[in-house]
Amino acid sequence: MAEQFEPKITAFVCNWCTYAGADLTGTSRIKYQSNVRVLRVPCTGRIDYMMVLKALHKGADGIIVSGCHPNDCHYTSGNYHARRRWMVFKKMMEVMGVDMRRITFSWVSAAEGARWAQLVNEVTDQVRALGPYTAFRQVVGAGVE
Amino acid sequence: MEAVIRRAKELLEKGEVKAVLGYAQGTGGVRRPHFAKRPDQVDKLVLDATCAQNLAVYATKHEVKKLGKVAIVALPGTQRALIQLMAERQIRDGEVAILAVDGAELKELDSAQGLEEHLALKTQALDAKDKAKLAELEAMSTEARWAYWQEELSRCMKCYACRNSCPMCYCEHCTMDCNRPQWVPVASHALGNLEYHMVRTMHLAGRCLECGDCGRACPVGIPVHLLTFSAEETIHELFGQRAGRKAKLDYALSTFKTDDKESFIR
Amino acid sequence: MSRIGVFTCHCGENIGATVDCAKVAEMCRAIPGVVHSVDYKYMCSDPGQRMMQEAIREHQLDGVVVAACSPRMHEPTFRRAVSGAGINPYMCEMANLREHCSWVHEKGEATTNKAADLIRVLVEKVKHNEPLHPIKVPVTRTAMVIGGGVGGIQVALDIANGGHKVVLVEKSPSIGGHMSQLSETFPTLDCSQCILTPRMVEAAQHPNITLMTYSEVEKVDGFIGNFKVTVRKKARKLDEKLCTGCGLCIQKCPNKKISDEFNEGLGTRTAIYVPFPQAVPNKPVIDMKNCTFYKTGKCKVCEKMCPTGAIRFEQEDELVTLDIGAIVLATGFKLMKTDAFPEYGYGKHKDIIDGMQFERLASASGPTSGVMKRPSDGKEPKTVVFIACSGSRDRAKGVPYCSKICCMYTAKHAMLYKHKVHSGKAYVFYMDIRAAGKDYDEFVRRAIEEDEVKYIRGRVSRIYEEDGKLIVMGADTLMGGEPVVIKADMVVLATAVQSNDRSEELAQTLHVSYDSYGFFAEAHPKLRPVETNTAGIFLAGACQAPRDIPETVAQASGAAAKVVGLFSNEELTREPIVAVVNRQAAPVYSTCTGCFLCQGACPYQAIEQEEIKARDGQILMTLARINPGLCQGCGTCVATCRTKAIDLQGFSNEQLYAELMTL
Amino acid sequence: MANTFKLSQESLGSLFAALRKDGRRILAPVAADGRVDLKEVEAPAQVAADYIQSVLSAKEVVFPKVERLLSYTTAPGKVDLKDAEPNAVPTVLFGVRPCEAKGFGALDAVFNWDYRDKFFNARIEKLAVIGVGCTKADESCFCTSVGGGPVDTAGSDILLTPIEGGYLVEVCTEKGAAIQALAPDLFKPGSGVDKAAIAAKVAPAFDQPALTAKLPGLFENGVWADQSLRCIGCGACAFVCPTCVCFDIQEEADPKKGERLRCWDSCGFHMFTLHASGHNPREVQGARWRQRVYHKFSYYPERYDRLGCVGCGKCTRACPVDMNLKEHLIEAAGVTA
Repeated sequence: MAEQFEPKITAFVCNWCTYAGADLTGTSRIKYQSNVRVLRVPCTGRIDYMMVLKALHKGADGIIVSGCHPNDCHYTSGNYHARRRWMVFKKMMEVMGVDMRRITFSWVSAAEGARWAQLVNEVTDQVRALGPYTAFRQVVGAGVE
Repeated sequence: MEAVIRRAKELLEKGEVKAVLGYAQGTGGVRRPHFAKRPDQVDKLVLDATCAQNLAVYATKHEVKKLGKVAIVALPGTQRALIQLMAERQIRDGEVAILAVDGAELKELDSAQGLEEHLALKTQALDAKDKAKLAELEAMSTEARWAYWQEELSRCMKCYACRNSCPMCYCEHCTMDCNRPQWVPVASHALGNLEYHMVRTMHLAGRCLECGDCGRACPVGIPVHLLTFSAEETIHELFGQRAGRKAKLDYALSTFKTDDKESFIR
Repeated sequence: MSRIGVFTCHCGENIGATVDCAKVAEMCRAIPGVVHSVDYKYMCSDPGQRMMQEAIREHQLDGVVVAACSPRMHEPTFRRAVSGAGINPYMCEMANLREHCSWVHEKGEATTNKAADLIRVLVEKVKHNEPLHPIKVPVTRTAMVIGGGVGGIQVALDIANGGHKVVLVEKSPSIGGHMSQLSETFPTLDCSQCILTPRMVEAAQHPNITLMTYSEVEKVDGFIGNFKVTVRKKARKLDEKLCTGCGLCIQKCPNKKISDEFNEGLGTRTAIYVPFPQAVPNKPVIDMKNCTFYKTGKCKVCEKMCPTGAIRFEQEDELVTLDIGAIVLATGFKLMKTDAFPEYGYGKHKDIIDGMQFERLASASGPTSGVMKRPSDGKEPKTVVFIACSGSRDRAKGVPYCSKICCMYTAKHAMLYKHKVHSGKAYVFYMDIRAAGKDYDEFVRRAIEEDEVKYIRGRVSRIYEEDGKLIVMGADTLMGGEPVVIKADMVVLATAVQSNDRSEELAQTLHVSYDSYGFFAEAHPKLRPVETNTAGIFLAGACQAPRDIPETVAQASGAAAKVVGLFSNEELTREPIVAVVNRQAAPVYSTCTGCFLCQGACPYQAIEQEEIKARDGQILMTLARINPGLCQGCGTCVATCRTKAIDLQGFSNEQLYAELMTL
Repeated sequence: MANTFKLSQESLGSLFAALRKDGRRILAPVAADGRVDLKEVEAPAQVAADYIQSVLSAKEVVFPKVERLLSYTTAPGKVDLKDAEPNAVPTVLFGVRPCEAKGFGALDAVFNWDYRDKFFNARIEKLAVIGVGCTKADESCFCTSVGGGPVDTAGSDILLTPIEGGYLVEVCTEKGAAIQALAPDLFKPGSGVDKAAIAAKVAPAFDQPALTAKLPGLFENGVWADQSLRCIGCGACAFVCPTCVCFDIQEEADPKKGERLRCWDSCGFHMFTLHASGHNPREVQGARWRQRVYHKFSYYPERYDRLGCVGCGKCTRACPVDMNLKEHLIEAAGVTA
């Protein structure tokens, strides 16, 4: 039997909601798949779309971007700014032909430990089903003689 | 046309401006930007349907700023660029004299306020050809779009003609030149080209004047303007804002509404 | 080359049972730049911390990654520990092997590999960490309270009693606010003036409080601990030092027919006036709009009458700039006017009044000396209809929110009316009775049961005049929507509580946020209800949302406590996780283009303009600068900046890029 | 060593087949989307029939826009360094213009000046150029002012000049002779063609030796700032130029591996000479424009005893703001110092 494809998932989360939510997942001992690697930033407002592009550059098959629910931002409005940015970024990526099934945006609060586990599992399963993101991987290294 | 020449001469003769920037006959029938610094250089000015370049790109150039006050023959795209540059504090209100040309109409404007009022009367629509191409892209599958842009961008050599021709790409240190860290690779390989155009698009989303100069400038014919057009249209659809309209900064990506509508965030 | 130490914690069984910590430590030894890597049972224990400190000294480490629990748990612990060994606390990062790995994954190679990955990422981050130092901001220990109502007075007194100077700014000639207009207060029915006036006097006489009445805030610069506030002292046309408040000028002023604001237009006043007898300060002002002298150039009766020669017709507004450390906004509210109701006659019926007008009618110091007389003909109203939720909870009126105080004051009004006109009939139309509060519901019950106020659950669709009566067309929804028609002598609308006039303008002056109704926004709806998101500016009372007196006073004391807390040190110490705009040597200066697109993205108005000048003083360029006193470190500006001119300390571009390149 | 033959249009296909059979790829100008680009072709029919110039020059064949010089991987305690080996494919460049063919000489001057560049040489050794002379020119062309001509053989291994029913063939080099040897039967004897009559008429525009001689005296002249006022400082001119050879070395790395790349660069970019201190010796576009002209017309002759410009006019055609090099050189030549 061929070995199961294990996708590489990179997550960008804000410190105050989703990171804390993921902490709660741990404290609640809720299990989820171990493919995800979490990068902590203070706020979704800090998440530069370049970070998402670099994750793809480094071979991520799936990406999670997550922060505080609207109105819950620790910094009052960082997530609102982030939301606008994502709306435009998503459209740009679609126009470029990037497979947006590989990038999941979500709100996970500090109280939603179970939701974090569920999110990671859903994204991991979905991306595993999609297979490796070869289209993007092929770009890396191409065009060099 | 005659009115522009007459006024340009007058402005130079009276010493109200140091130069008049307009268009002149160039190689093989193309139109080129032309700086008339003396009244006798005004006669070279040409104004017809083939004039297209966005002359606002010069308004932020050190070399041009050094000349002193310049009058700019401003087609609609140039007008929008000038007001946006004022909103983004790259030129001062009144720093340039604006010879606004809309079809046969000439209007002289010298304040941001006047320009804003003038622009408020104008509508703005994408060229039918560009609109059709955008629709065609939209109708493609994700894979086909990806393949399309990969093919187009394979010709890109990062000469930055698209960037440097854009009046809004005035940054002296473009993010492409920022190397601590080097987010976007300098090399013009597939990844470097892809990321460059993604970043360029994002940087112009909400700031693109839809003049199309980037696409015109590309020596290898990549329709890069479609990317920024699409981003700008997205901004307009989602947030109702448009670049190049207001004298006061109205940048869609540094404001928000608590009820901004999206359907993809889980 | 970095010298980094990695300390992997077993956390007893918590990590150790799932992750092969020894193997992780060994894997980490292979990371370039890691010169020391060990695992230990409990890294946070005293011996654990000591071991770390010894290792730092022995191996001359310049960076540390502690692979243990969540940084939200023990980051302060380990940062303190490394600083104890002589390296900057911000050179320590934590990899979360417990909450994000061992507790959520099954034991196995994948989990151990993930643990090593998490560490690798942070090792690369630490390589780009820079020593950071807490930001110290000096604090001017003088507070300014804007608004001299009961909230503002309470804030001022609490801060002043805490030993700090306070400047209390009030736009009208006297402090006291709306509370001084009230007759009696719910739910105790004690006299409003009787409880407020002593507080007003106390504020005026307090050695730590400076009153600035008839004054408005014009401009605010600076930031927490260091505001520069410019106040416009409007000209009273009077030398306050000379005026003794004898009142002769007022008595003799020939112009007596001016509608009286304090009495909500139900009485009259003179052109030179004090708003009410108990005004603090008890010094008149000349109302230039109505003064005969200013209109015709002749009169000056007051000047002739004044025994101390205090009148100053030539006096002009004065601008005073003050150094202030903290600001409390207590600017209160206004009521929607009766003319906002077409269905009730656009305010053209004199006997349809609002709640505040009723207060003045009921007040012993009011225009009728507390005798119930209706405004149109001075007759005693036999039937009075009170309409709650006039405008409130009504999207059509632009007020979807509940005004909160009307249920209570309407019950009070009905009760006061019944106490004054025993034979009278009082009807209350209401939507819901919201009487949550100590003794509140009992109060409403008393109105219904003891004072026989007739409560009708329903709306009034129309009021019109017929034969000297106001015909109130309503419906009783508890009776299946049956029409109710009442012939009333007077109607009192409990109109909506709204943000004060020009509150948006003031918010913009102070750079605080406000909601779509003009109420000032708190920094966090639950956890920071008296702070704004501009550091050093606080809120009290109904300028934030509709509030009653006890809530206002409680919030005022809360805000005062925040100010006193802020003033408890000469310097403010803040975490250095703030954004900075890069600066370079001339002629480059910065990659900042001065477009200021970042300004709108900052939730804290921390982005300022800085002029870069040549030696001869010529301005070369205007660039962004982040005020470290205001920045809270969210990094939204960083992601907005096109030229990467802004970076966030502790989460810098270099750090995040290095982390990403490790993946 | 020019030996003259004739080649019929029909036999060109056979020549292509012979070249391909010999394991060579054929790159030729191909017209598509209103542009002419160099692409790999199999048959003459694919080759753009009637064109003046391709947008890009052929230099990419020997000097790619991004080229790996070395790569490395890191392991605990060591770095494993690997020199890159150029993937040089035997190539025939068919149909390029004589000006472009001449451009390779200018590249060679730099890449084999004081150091033999491994990458360039590996590629050019496997390259043969079959140029096709010009019968048409446009306003941007000025080959005759810089020592070339529309049917000049310099730089071509074989030069074809279009004649009725085929081409006049001039086999100029041993590489050319080797190609001829692949299908000797196709090359019919022929001579007596008046090339000048067929060639495009490109009137000399300025006196280049005189210009070169006076440039040192014009360094501080205002003409450069004036001409470049409309220059927007992009790199289009340099990147399409057959002789522009400037490159930047970039390192792309992560903690585990990295590589060193050579990328095209342009003296028109303001970053090109920006020092780490912030000082920029070519602070203004005028200085950068001057550098471009001087490099080609003053420094090249001084250092390599040849020009750094072949008069192809590609830069003029590619320029978004119509910086016409010929026009500017005429102006400079006319300036009194």
